[in-house]
Amino acid sequence: MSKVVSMKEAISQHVSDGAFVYLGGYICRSPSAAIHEIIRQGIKDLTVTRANAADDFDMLIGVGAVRRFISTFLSLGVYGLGRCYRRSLEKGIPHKIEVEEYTNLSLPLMLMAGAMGLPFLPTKDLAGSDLLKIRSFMGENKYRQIDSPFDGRPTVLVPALTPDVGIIHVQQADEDGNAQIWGIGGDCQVGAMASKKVIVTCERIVSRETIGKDPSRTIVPAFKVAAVVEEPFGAHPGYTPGFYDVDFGLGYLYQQASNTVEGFEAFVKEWVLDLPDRTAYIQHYIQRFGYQGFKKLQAKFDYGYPVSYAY
Amino acid sequence: MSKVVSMKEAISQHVSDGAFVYLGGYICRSPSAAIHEIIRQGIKDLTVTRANAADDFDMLIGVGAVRRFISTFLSLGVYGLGRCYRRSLEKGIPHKIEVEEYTNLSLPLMLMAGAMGLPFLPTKDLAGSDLLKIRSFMGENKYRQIDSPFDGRPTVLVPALTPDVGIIHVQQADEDGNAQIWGIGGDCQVGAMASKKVIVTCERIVSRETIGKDPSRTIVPAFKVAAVVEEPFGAHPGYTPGFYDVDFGLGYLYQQASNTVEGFEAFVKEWVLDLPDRTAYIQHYIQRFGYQGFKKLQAKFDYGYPVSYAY
Amino acid sequence: MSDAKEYIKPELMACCGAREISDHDVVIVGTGFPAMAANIAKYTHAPHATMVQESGVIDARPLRPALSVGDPCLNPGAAMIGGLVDVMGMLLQAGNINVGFLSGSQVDKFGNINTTCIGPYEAPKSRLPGSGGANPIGSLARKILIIALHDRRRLAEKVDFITTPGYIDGPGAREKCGLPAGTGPSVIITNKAVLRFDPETCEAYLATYHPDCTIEEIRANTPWDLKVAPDVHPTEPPTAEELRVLHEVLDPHRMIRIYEQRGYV
Amino acid sequence: MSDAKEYIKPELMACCGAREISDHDVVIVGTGFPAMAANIAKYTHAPHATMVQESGVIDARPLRPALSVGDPCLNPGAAMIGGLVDVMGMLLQAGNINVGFLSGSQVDKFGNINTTCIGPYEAPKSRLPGSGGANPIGSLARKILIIALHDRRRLAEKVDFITTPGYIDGPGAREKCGLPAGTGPSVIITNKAVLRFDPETCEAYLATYHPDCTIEEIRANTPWDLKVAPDVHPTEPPTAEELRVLHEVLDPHRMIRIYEQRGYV
Repeated sequence: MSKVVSMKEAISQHVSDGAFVYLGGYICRSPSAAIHEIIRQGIKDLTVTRANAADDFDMLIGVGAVRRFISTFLSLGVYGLGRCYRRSLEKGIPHKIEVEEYTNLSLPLMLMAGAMGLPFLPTKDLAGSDLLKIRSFMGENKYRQIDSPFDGRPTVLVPALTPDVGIIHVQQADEDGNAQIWGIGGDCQVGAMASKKVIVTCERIVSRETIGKDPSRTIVPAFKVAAVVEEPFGAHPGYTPGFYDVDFGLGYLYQQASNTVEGFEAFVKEWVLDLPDRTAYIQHYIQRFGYQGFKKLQAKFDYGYPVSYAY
Repeated sequence: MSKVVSMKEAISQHVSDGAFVYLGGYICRSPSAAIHEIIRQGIKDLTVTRANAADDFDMLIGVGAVRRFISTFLSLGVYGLGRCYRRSLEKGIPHKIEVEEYTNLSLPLMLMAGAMGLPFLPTKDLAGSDLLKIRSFMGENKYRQIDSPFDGRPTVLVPALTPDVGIIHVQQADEDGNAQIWGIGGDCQVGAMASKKVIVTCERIVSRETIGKDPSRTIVPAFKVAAVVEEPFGAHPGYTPGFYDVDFGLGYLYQQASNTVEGFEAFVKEWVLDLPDRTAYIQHYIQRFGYQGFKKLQAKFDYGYPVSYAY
Repeated sequence: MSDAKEYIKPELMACCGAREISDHDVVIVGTGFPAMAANIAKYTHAPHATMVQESGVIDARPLRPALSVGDPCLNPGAAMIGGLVDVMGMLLQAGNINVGFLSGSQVDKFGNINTTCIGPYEAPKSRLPGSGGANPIGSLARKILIIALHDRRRLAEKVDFITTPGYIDGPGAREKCGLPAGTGPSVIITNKAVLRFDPETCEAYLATYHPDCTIEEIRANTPWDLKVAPDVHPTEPPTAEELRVLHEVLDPHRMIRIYEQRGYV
Repeated sequence: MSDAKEYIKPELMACCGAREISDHDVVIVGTGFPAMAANIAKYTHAPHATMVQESGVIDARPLRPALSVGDPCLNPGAAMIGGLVDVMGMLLQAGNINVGFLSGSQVDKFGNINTTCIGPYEAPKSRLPGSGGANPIGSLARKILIIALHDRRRLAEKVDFITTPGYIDGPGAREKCGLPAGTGPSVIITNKAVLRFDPETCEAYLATYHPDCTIEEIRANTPWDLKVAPDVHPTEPPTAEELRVLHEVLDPHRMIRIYEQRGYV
């Protein structure tokens, strides 16, 4: 049963104002094209989460789409602090988002708990830090502390997260939504499986037969998936292993632009609002930086070996 | 740093009397050759675990190598109940093993807890069953029940398991122990990672470069691995995807033999004690069933496609 | 091709199972009966049902009948293969499994199932395999279908050991011990009848009797005072379409006959 | 090839880090300094050390310097790639990580680190990125190496916010709140000195001073009453072998000079 739709349809049908959204990626396979479409559609009041957020989250915060952020970290990597994130929290521009803060261990564990139907999980980090002293919109349920009934040790328990929708970008998926990745995983599988439904955006749609030739690569099964969008270069300016490199040049442009509110707004206008879809985005990229610049991003040829599942 | 040794060395150096041993596999990739070597070396008083134990565990119990079994299930599949297991528990032959019983959800979760350094995990099964009324050698620590501090619901907590040594059979590994699988996983990765050290037996040793061509297939990193044994057909009469089929014929012979103590002992003599290693085992197999019978087990040619991790 | 109206009891039972499956259901199947029932559903009214094996396999495309849930033939062509924590955790425990099949050496009137031991646990008359996936499936799948041989030994007033909880000791018991709301056994499909559970008492009652069986015979072979539904009626025989799928697509060699040898007549 | 005895401060600091790593250690590295330090160790006295990135990569073989822990160049050739729960859970939380590197906008005398905010949390003067992997690494790695700029703003009597606990408020505090025994910061490597922690007081003290620095200058730039080890002595300069590896193998273009621009002089 094909679930293939356009990005416009996927976002308008499955992401509503006020939704709790998991956005996959870790520089690797960020669903940038989906985030741009969320911005174009003017969706508001989102609760967003992922470990190690980057420029994509910064932009969502900058346009005012985010109300709440279950976070561990937000930065622009080599380009330093997230400018929109800072403006929001330091100056309330465009508004002050609410942040519930965890770590790159505890937050993935909370998504894993959600994915596995566990009500909560113990975590060995957080203890002794001021992260336990601050509680935001999750209140008392940010965490609970118990003495372990096994050995009496003080133990921090963190609750399961179950986002309304998870959006991930993967290398390939079939029309039904069976989604395959390789390379750096981040919290992509647990985040998607924790979500009530999943939007899969992918570099290429492949046949169910191709999926079946290597089923151990599948991270989300079709029945969890509500929409499939074929979106080549969908993670740019992030990267997708085997497809294209990270684009430090555009990252630098974003940092420079987002130093000021005006610069940020001009960047969003140029790269998001004035472009109807990712095809237009790529064309704009080629116009700005030349086909040579676009071509340079493409992955070199470096294939591995096939395996057999036969008996 | 090569850790490649013979099966004899791997077992004698890393499995001692009284050890707590995780044995991977789920019909798929059972470490049968390693188990035969444990029997040949006369190792005793083992505590063993895995979800869904089969003929391999039945044989270990039959020879008297097992003192304690953290279990979920033991059967011979299509050939019915495990005969040695029954004789042990019903008649104390050769002795009555101690069994701590869980399920195919809770036991893998306990191994996952061990693998992830979590002291315990909540599990949603077990509640309301008589499995909560029986406690064996783990006593009060078999499980604990609490009211969830988040929502007050009664919640069963099961403790982490951390075996002394995990033994897994995989498709391929490098000399240092980076181990790769594809196909049915069972509780192999969590069981191995929960263990303090790991013995990897494999169908083929490959170069570190080959591992690096597809690192998402690796389930155990080298630094966890104490020994690597190249042991083709090491899972027989179980199977290894891409290498050989399950051998129902030998499974039937085992069932027939193990109907009686005498038959079982003759089977163990013929297929384990009288054969010094797996090479002799395969040669004996070919002598008994013909090269044609051996050849029939080999997997058909049915390879998938390669992928690239390049940028 | 065999006569389209001819069928054996195990085929009828498999059809009874198939009819409990809805389109788009995710079904955790073992081998034999459950796999056959799920396949009948998939080839008739539930083409979008997804079959899952606890060993880690989702939407397998086996080219021969799988003889275990870890059978080699489940690997090539599957949509996804992980491990036990993926299927039992991410699928079952997280509430993604709609239908599970169970069977056991003993099944009692509350749908409790025993696969652990006959006789006392510490000194069993007969030691059985244990829970395996049964307990979590019975605890966490939305809808449980129980397959049983209908006699006074396999059915019980009370099982010797609750390996897998049905309604335990009656109304409210599942909720009280923390099992998820909206779960619990839905039906017991035997070789004589289909039993369902009274929402008031949680006791299994006679819903339909198979065409060659009588209510008296069924009550005589049931070790508790089996209530009979006011609208009790004969079990619907396999439809022509169900039989066509069974005989032409799924089981042309009628391998399902082995269940007759095991007493499913 | 440059003069084998010539080195800059960041190279000395990287060598100080390298010397804290033992052969066979599993080291969780980020980018820049930590990666350089771990690589120096691997190419000199610790050839069997394994480097790990929190994003999920084990034993990467990057062909260019990684600019983030999720950099594309970490994928091809790695020994294993999973995700955050694999590295932060199965490796770090399970006690498999021997050495972790941390840095922060503020580091205090107990080795507590702040990467959350300068000023009050609710109305920050400067909002920093947050914990990311820092808190779990500082909580759970066996040995923590802290890299810091040595001035009265980066070092603190008490950090504004404990993102990552060092010894918190002194002896016994880590154990009391449940952090694993045998963990905690081991050393603070600054651009002026190497500080270690007094097992009695858990306070950082001056262990060695870099060749061009004086004890007085270091104490003046430390915002707490810095104790001095009885056997205080100059930091061992990079050995010829360390410099050879740095200049010929790891960093022929001396990219490490960017740290000088950031004040590491």
